[in-house]
Amino acid sequence: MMSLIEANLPALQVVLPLVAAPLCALLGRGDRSWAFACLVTFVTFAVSVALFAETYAGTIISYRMGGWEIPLGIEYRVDRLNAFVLLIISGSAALVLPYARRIVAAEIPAERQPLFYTAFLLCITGLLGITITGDAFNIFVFLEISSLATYALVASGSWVNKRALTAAYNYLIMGTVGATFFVIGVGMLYMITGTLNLADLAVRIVEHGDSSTLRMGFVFILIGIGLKLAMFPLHLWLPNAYAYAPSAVTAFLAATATKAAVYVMLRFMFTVFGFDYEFQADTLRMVVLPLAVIAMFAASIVAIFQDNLKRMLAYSSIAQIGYILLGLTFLTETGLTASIVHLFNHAVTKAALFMVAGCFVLSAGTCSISKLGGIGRDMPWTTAAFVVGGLSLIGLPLTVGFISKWYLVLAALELGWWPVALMIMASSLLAIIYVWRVIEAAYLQPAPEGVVRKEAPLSMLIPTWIFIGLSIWFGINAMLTSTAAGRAASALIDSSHILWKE
Amino acid sequence: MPEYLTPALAYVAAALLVPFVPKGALRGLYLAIVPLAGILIFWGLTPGTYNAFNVMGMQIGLMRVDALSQLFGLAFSVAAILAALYAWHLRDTIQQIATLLYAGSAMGAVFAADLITLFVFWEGTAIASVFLIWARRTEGSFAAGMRYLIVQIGSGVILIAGIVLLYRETGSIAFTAMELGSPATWTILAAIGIKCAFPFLHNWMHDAYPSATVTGTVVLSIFTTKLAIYALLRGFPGTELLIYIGIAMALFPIVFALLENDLRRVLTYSLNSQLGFMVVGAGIGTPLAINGAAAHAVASIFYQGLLFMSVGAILFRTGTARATALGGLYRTMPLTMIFCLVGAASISALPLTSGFVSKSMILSAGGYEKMFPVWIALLAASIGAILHTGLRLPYLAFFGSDGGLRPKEAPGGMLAAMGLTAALCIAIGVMPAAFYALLPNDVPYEPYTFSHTIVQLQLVAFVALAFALAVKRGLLPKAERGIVLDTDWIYRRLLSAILGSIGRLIAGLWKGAGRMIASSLNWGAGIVYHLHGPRGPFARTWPTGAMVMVVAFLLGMTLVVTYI
Amino acid sequence: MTGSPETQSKSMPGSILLGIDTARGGRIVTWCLLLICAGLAAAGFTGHLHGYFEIEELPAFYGWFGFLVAIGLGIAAKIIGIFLKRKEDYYGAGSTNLEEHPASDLGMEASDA
Amino acid sequence: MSDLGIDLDYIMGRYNYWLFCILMMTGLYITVSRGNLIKKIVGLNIFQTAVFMLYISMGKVIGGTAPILTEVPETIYSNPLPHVLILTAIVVGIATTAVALALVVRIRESYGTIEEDEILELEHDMDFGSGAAQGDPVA
Repeated sequence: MMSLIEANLPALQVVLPLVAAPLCALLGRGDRSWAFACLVTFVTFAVSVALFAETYAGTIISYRMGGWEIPLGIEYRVDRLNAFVLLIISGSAALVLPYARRIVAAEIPAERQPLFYTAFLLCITGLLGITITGDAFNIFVFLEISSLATYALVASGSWVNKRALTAAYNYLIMGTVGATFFVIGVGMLYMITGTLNLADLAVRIVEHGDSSTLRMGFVFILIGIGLKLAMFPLHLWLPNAYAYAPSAVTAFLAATATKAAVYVMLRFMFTVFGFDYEFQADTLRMVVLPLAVIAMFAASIVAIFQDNLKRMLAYSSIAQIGYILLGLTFLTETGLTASIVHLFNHAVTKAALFMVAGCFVLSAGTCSISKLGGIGRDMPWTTAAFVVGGLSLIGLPLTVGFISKWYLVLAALELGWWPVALMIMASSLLAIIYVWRVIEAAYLQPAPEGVVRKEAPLSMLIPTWIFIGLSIWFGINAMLTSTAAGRAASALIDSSHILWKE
Repeated sequence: MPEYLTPALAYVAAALLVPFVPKGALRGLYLAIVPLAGILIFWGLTPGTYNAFNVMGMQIGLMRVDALSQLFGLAFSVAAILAALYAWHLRDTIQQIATLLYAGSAMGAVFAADLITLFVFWEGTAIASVFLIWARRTEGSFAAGMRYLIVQIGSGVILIAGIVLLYRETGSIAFTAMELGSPATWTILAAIGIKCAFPFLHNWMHDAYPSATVTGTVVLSIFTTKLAIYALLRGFPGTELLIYIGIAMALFPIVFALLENDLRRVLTYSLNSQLGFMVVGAGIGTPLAINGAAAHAVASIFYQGLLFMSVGAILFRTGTARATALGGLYRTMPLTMIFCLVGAASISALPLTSGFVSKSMILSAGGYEKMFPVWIALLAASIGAILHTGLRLPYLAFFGSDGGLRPKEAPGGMLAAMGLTAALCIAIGVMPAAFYALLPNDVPYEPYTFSHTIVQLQLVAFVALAFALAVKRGLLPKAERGIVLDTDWIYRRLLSAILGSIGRLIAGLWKGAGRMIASSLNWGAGIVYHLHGPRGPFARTWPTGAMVMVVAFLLGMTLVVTYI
Repeated sequence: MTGSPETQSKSMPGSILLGIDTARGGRIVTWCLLLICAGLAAAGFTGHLHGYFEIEELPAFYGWFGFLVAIGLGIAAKIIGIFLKRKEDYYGAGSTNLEEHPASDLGMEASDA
Repeated sequence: MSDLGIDLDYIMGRYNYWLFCILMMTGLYITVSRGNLIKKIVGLNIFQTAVFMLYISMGKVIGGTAPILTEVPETIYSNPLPHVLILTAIVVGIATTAVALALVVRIRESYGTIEEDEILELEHDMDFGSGAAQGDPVA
């Protein structure tokens, strides 16, 4: 039995939440569906841990779905990189779901809750599927599974604020356009190589040589995934979707959705395209690099002026994605390490911050910064969590934010890109401002008259503080994450054919 | 030895426990004992680096024990004990915790073998110490503390930038002597320079120290600047530039010290000038000069601390440190006066005091190297020190025109602390050999030659005569209520005027009148707000169509780029 | 100057020095200083003074150099003060220059202020 | 002919790509230009259909028949894989359309309109109108 489970771990990772999802809908109202969803995510997380442990040493697990031969059938392929991402996704889910019970009870009518958890599980399925699969078209399918579930999840915020509906609609249009671009790109690649397996694609693209179809495919995939991961001017769907989705959903999406998309980007850029041709690096550096830098500033400045805490954090996420993309465009091992480590670090920090926002919504009924005056006294633990998370967002030493920025600056300097390094530091200063605005409101402004605010319940505080704890723990003891990220980065660099590799 | 042990740990651990120790004598004792525990950790260890480990491929070393770090560690510890005694009367838990953390950070920084550890504790001193200013709990002290914090944190940020550059350059973060020349080392020097109060970087000190609490100022005077001197001695010994910086630093504060009315500010200027001597010593860089700088730093911790303590005692009893309100206090505070005079004698380098045995080393080092301009400038600076702190300060406080105040003598704890510090100043002056044995370099030096003694006595006596005449003839600036402009004018007036107008503008925009936005578009702030504010295109909810347009446009652009 | 410090003299511990801040006391101190200076200048000639520079060989160099520099510094400070001195409220109300030290941090027992 | 004039063979030989391009652009154009939320979805559908065409046409092998097993050994089959893929994609497309339409229904219930301009105006009022409270989740 055990060996059977062990042999089918990669399939279980995806199938478990997928099968659980409809069951969840059948369980009926209330806590039963929640408890079931929780249980499923815990098991899913355990599977991820097992996969991570198995691949940590460098083994690559190749799993044939349905037993078909590899280039023909769908392959699930787990290596260090996606094991790491799987861990982030299932770990976030396992922490967000326990957190979700109280806030979901407050935000969504009881009879809809089973469906909500069903969508949640489907979303997890999709994200895990994107990450684990080794087949380009399968990525598209899972991308759409997760996206469709996400549209529904975002729209379920409409019980609180009807704007969630338009946010979800916009997200749907943009997400569909993105996914379709992606599938066009995959089609182009299929046209020239006749395969959809990522590893196989990498080999055949080299054999095939440069062509305009390849270039087309490259651009369509870049833009398609760029849409999904909210690359700067393609981020327009994100702020409203994050701001009006139910708080638990926002926390989960912020930690995982864009991260999975970043993973796909990394996978395609390095493993599939592999930089055999000059144009790939040029496009990255001429398009993505400037956009990433603009994102760091433009989005941060918008965040400064936002009054809605969730929307502010959403814009901050766009800026943080800028950092991740920046690390990618360096095309060096340190740069990639920075990206991957920031993938994790930002997931942890942002999840915690959005959870804090959720706590505010639950207790104070608002997350408008101007109405949070003096909340530091009423909700000391929640607000303290925000302060620590905010420090991590700024990148203060002893928090994870510092680790990512350290690697990022290091990578920029390695290439001798002084201005970029300076800009990374300068944009951190903007983070100080928007974090400070909240701290100022929470501690220095008087509480509004006649408002009673209780500290958030433990079921929400504990997951929040676990994320905060992680962001401190991995900030002090960065060995595990940076080693894992470094290994994943070197594996990616090795799998690519970067011409100028020393 | 456990891997994470550093003297700083003892302080931090102790600081966490402070709230649980009952206030009063027990807590006073507790605070005085902590530094002893700190000494126990490093004392008697054979030189070497302890508690080293590897983080992210960088070699961290928490405890580097050698003569230099032990000397500063010991001096800081003793000074921390004396400061705890001085603050015996204090019942303010925040200040007590801040003092421990501050002293602990300084200790940690002194024993840091690598730059990252140095950086962490460097920022630690900044953050912990600001509470000593804020603890005054007035609007002015909050603002001053904020300015202080910004400068100090800024120093840390510059330091980390320098460290990153250095790491890039050399692949090492070890804290050893550096050669000025690369951007990395310049940046690090700038960071140290801020903490060290180099000219034009000095103003935080004169802004913040007089704004702290009675005991806070004493504690502040001990650590931050001496830590910077330590860092210079460790990182930039023999850097010629430091000689010139040091001379400027020794000379320019004299004028300010002579003009100032606030006695605590007089002392910060005199401290600034004394730091100049040490910087020159570090710049000369010969073994004797390094010894002199280290010795002078240690001596100055005590005599400057003693002076701050005595002025603090006056403030504590009278509620003011303004020279114009004081005078004639010798009647009722004779012990404080005597201790102050010991401090004054030390800073004047009177034989048999600590200043004599330490300052003369730096002058001699300059003399041996035949650096005439350096030597004569330092001589002039010594004269200035005799004048403004050796004579003017006690004169204004204890003699001079009677301000009519008849306060009680300082409380017992303060007297004990001042008495012990005074004894220490004299002990160092009387037994230089024992003191010299602690110095980093093994260079024979004898301060009490006939020549040295007699010329120094001549110098002090004639300056005293000049002072007496100048007071009589009105050749010295009168003590008047008022302030003296310093470089803080740049950021407190000029910059705040500029920022104030920008701030008002933004505040106006914030209120959100569309008219205002339109009329202020020409302003940069207006433009940013217009673009990024809640209604700006970056923040607006775009129509779906426009979003798709953006996507299509970007796709097209990227295709073009790819095909080029 | 106070009205009659003598009347309180018995109760004050520092009474030994009482009168030092009168004009007569000042004169005595000045004369004492003159005597000490003369003595030290003379002492300087009793033995050879080892210096590092030739200028130190000048008779009583430290004496007159110290005297002149001290006077010079005093005058320089006076002149510079004309340009740099400002009223205490120059930096506005929220400045420590202006505010009294908060009483909570003090122990102003028996102060006549 | 090939240098200066228009290479007709080149253009005609790739007519399926042109069709794909035109359909794609039409779809995108509708999505961009129409304010009606339903019409936008129609545009999106056309856009997706363009992709289906691209995939199916690239699976075509000249002279090939539909990929259904015949008894004749030398039969040339078209590539079946793109067809399979597109079957999946069509399902995905339908699901997307369904979710989108469901959303439009809800939007119509909540806002009383499905014209984007009007919705944006309503939302702008919610943000900046009198008594507006940003970030207040209670609408």
